[in-house]
Amino acid sequence: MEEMISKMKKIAYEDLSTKKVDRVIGFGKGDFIYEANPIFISNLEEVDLLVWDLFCVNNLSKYLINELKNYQKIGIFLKGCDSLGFNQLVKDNKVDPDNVIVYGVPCEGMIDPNKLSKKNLLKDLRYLRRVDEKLIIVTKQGEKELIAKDYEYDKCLKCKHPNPVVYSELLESNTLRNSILTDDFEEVDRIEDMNSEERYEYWSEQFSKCIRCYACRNICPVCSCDKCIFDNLDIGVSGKAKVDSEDQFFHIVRAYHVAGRCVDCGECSRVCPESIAIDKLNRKIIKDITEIYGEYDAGLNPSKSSVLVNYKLEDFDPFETSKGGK
Amino acid sequence: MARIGVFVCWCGSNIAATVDVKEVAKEAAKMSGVVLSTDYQYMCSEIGQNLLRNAIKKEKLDRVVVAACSPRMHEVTFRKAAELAGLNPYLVEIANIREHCSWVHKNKDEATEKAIALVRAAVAKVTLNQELIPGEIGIEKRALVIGGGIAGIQTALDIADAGYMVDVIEKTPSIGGKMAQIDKTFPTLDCSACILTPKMVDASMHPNINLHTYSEVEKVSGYVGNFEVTINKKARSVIIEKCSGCGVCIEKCPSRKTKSEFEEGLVNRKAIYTPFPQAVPNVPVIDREACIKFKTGKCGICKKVCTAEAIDFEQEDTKIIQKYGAIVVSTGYDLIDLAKFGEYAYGEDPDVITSLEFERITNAAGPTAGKLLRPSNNEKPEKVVFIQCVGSRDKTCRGKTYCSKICCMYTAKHAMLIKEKYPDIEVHVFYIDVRTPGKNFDEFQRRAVEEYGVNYIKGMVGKVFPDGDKLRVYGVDALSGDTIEIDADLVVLAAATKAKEDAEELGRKLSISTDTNNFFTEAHPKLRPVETHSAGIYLAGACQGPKDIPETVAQASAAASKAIILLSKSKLINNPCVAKVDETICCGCLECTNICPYEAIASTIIEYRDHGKMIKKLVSEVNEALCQGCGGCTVTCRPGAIDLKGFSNKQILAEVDALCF
Amino acid sequence: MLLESKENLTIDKEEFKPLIVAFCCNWCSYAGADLAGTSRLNYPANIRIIKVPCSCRVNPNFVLRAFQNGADGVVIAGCHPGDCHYSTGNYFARRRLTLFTSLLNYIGIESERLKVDWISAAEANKFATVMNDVLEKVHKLGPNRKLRDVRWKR
Amino acid sequence: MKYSYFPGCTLKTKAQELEKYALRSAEVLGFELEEQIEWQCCGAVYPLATDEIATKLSSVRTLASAKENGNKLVTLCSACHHVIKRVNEDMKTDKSTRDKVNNYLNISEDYKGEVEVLHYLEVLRDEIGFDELAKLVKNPLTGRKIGAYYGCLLLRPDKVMGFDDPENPSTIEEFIKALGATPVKYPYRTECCGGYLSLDNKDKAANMASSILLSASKHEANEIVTACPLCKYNLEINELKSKVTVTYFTELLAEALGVK
Amino acid sequence: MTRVKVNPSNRDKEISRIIEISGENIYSCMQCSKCSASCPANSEMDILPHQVVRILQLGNYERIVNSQTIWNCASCFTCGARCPRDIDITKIMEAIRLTVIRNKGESRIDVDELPEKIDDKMPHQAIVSVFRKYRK
Repeated sequence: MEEMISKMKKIAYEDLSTKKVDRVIGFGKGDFIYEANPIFISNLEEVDLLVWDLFCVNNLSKYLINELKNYQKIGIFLKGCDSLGFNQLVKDNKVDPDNVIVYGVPCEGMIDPNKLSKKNLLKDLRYLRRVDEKLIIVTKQGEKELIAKDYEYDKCLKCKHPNPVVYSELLESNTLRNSILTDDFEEVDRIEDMNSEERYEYWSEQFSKCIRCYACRNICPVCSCDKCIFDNLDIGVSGKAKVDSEDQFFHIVRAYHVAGRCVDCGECSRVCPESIAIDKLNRKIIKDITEIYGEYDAGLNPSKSSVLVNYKLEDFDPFETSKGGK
Repeated sequence: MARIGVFVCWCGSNIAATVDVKEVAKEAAKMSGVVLSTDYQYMCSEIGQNLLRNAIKKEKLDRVVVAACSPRMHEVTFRKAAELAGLNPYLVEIANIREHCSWVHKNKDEATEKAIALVRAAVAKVTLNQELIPGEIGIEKRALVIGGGIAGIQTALDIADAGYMVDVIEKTPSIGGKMAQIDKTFPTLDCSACILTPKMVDASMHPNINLHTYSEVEKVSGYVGNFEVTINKKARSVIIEKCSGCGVCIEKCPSRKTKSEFEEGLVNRKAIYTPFPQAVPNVPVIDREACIKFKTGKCGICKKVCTAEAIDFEQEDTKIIQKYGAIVVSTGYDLIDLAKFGEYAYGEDPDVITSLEFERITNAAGPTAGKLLRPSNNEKPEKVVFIQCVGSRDKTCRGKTYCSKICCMYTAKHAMLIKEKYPDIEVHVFYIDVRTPGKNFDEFQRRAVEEYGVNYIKGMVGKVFPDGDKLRVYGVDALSGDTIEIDADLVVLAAATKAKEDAEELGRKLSISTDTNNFFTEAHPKLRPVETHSAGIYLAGACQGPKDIPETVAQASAAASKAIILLSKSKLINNPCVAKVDETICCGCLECTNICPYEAIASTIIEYRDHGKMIKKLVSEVNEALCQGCGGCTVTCRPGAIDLKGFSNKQILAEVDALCF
Repeated sequence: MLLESKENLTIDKEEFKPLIVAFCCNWCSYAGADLAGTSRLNYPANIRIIKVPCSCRVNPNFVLRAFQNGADGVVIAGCHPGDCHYSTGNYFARRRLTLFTSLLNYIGIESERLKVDWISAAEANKFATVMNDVLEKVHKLGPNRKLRDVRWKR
Repeated sequence: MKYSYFPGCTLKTKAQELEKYALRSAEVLGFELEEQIEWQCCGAVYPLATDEIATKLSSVRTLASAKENGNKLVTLCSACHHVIKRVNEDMKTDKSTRDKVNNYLNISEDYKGEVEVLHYLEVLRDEIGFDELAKLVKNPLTGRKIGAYYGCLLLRPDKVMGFDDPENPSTIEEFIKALGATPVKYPYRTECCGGYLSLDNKDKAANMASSILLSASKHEANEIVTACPLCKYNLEINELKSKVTVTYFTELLAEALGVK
Repeated sequence: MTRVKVNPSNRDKEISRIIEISGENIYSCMQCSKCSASCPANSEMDILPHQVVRILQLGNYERIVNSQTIWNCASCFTCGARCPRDIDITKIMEAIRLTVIRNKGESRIDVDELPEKIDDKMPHQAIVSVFRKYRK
């Protein structure tokens, strides 16, 4: 970890001082030890603020949209999942890859402070380090060895791309973690197994928690419209009233808008202040796509068109009840 | 506030018997924006239309709803009437209370209630309608024909005779296509060359026809009336204008190892060659892959012997960019590769040949000068076996599911040609079904059996065993159940026809679709058989599906007349219900460009001022001339920036709301 | 009190007249509906048709709006795949709606309430059959309360 | 290179040469055939009925144990190869068979057709290479005219077996060429020898076998090689009528490699 | 010669059983008879393979099960390999055999018969095959 930090600082310092970039986006430490926040660096002296630890879960890619309005060339630290988002931003013409230097950071999985908190490990946390499958945690009470997997974010447990899929420079060429090859979609299956009443009840409860803060949308690297349909009352599609049907409308349409484009980074659920299971909607669509149209590959190739703007003559047809026409 | 007039039609008793039209008119009057609501027996009649026109003028109506029959019947009628009264025709909406209401429901109360709902939806929609003005496009008075076989030649001649310029693109060095290879044509057995070559000459001499042989379509852009096509003229290495066609270069060329495409590989040709003696243009071409000069730098004999100084080794591919109003695709077909049919020993034994090879062997201008000889030993065969349906009607990956259509007839023709020249040769034909619909076709095939003594056996051959200098053919007569074994000397396989390998690629360039077998898809299988879904692009011949010569020629003339109809117009009127981009909302993701079947959406960069700063922004842009108004783009657009005029998001939502009232 | 409300419910169910909003493409399904009319085929009056140029014009928003505002079922009908007037529109619609219907089902909307089918201009019988079928199934399910906007009157 | 190896019953009894020479040659060629522990008879014929499960179990056990060892599975006998390869395909592509079999077998990890099933000839062709094989030949069989006999089970159905062009194969001819002999292509090399018909309908099987031998001898082959014990049997009992001898391909291989 | 009664009701019973066991669509067949022409055992068959399929299409199950054809099929897969309609006729033959031998007491071969039919060179494989093909 320390090694990585010094690599990060070195490359940021070099590129800023040689004017290769005029801005660096990376992680800095927050108020608490379990917080890592995005930081934006133009001055060489700020380079020292860069950190890398087990809480750098934030997907920084979307900050590029705004930063590129004011800076010519930006260096950015991206993990595997972030790099998928980056590719989508490129695909949606939101980011010109020529103006970005991606420092690829292989990731070994991030730790969910909530999971630590549940085990009462958060309060006195002093230091956290990962050694392969083990988590070394130092609290006031002393050092303790835990199983890392028990404390990782759910999304990290299913990580398919621990290494960045696109980068200008890779800070560490070793893969730190094996990727999961086949997704089991077990949490989606569990909802599918319910009957429709139970499903509706489940989702109604989820959606009714929504306070329409739009954090899920704002963090999402594929929700990159200049003017979101939900911010455009003039268009007459949706209102802002706090009623169940509006909340349901918002969540269904949000999920549909990222269908085939969602990179499954899980940020939407992570940032949701009401802990709505937003990713279970996204992952349902990903599951369907995987089963019907083959391997899901959003974010892997910015030049390949996504599932919904593509078709095959022989696509599965769930609707055909009788042959007709030709 | 809108001033909407609602007119409820009785359609005699067609509507009025099931729908209480008075009640509908009464309810409509209460709807928001409606200033006039009335009913009449026959709105489409002269009197009804006058009623509408007068009301528009008198009541200063700015929008009209007619509750009547299906818009597919009389929308045009009422729009015209409104236009005559000075109202933009797109401010008229139809509520379909006949086909969708009075004719399908029995209960009067329910039908009336539904009619009111349908009128409410139409009123809600028309409130949001806007004046639409169709655009006009000019037409380039020139046609392009892709493919110079009999289909292309016929099309070009017809269009040229109508007085329009035509360019023909042919991939090979000569026009003529498959028909030039054929010996005789069924069902009349007249010589193919005798009827084709005069047409080839006509095409080359016609003042309105330009031939681009040894050329291919590289790129197509534009739209109906205004296509822009880039043609790649491959380097011929012979200057057409200088060549006198004397043929000395060919005679002296030392390279003789390349199989002749025209002779179906039965003999070799030189590196500099004309495909066949009657080729048009009668100018040789150098096959650079085979030419010694191009491979080693040494040789150049052709150049030395050419007194016309027509040989040019330095010639390069040239690009021609030309505008066309109409395009006819006539790229023809091929036979499938028989490598997968190992049981028939094609490729393994030289005496197993395809039907097209047989055409060459029996052709007086062919490699054997028309004598029927076995390729293995140049001897006359005693027994010839024809196998039909090799790869046709075949559901496996080896073949094609369709019937190739021409094989039954040409096999009967082949059998007869043998019997006529050599009555002593035994001829057997294995078939699954004999299919001979067509004028004088069945009579023709029966003649082969009844007069010429050709032995037709129902059943496919299981295997052809090469056995010494014989071919042992194992079959079964499906009718009698007898197993059959024939010691044949020559086996002719009627290989299935297939679409050209590059059909899909060409289809993509032209934005026309191909079916599962890669044949081009016609706009409607019955009523628009020579049109494609892309306006201004037509189909002729076997590129659309297997066809014989008479059908091909008929379709070629049909395609020509469609092209002529288009070219004869002075301008085209656009459908104004096209997509439109709100640049302030468009986020430039360009997903919409991916799904447009007409490539009507492109990207552009706009500049605008924001807080005193000029900002560049990538957005989508619709070419209204290309857009056909399907609206598919509107759904890909997440922020709702692209919308469809006449069927806008707001209009449809208003209809939904009104129906749920 | 309890008994009374129960009674009300049963009466409700008997009088339940489902509302079905059908989006039909102009070239095939709308024409198929016209032909059903010309052929005097019967289907219930609770089916209300909205004409769209192509099945690919149907935005999922429209479907959601219909459910919000009181539809008990929604039908989307287009040309058979391969027969689209615009060549490829229904292929895109097929993908979109495959995912969207599945998503709605996942949210808990009974799959019988959103029916997608391909109906050609010649298939008047199929049109009537599909409509009758949808209505029957929706009737069996009862009034739709899911996704409903409480502020809307119906 | 190490492979899991399934011998099959016949190779332990009537067709011992087929195995013996294969194992000896493998040693020379530098690969190891590790005989599976506790293998069971494959059943000799692939169960063609869609509703048969029990008759596929032994093949799946074999496959699952190869998967456990992390090896490709090699077979020698055409029949075993045919059965195991087709069952493997079922396990890969047919969900209902897969679920039923896995349910029944109750093995620790579901078997889903992961193992690659190779015939010994395929090992020679694809893993070692005939060019490489030719280099290792000590006693080239120069001058000998040998016909390949493929039979049915290696080739058909092509969709599953994927061994070679089912109508016009060339693998064994190339094999013969690699050993220095002259391959003889004769038309009947892919025809059926009569198979199990020889038990109940000896005359028919004799007929079918004789046509093959006649065809080979007409094309001047002196020997025929095969990979199937039943083919060998059927051809051999009719051998007398023609002058063609029938051997296993492995015997030929061992001879050329100098380990016979 | 008696007139054959086309019996479509058989489609509901034996014929659909055969379709089910074989997993093949017999109605795909268009009687090209390539299977029969390819069959190396056709000389021993009183009803040729393509006729078997045709007779199944007509629903005449009785005629099929009483024929020698199904017992002379060597399962060599040649028919299926060449069928242009992608029908695996071998599977149909097997299915017909199974409809017979799955019935109790309908085994085609008896264990007691074996010794006289086996010679000492005959491989195991042949015996196992026959057991699988001729009895259950």
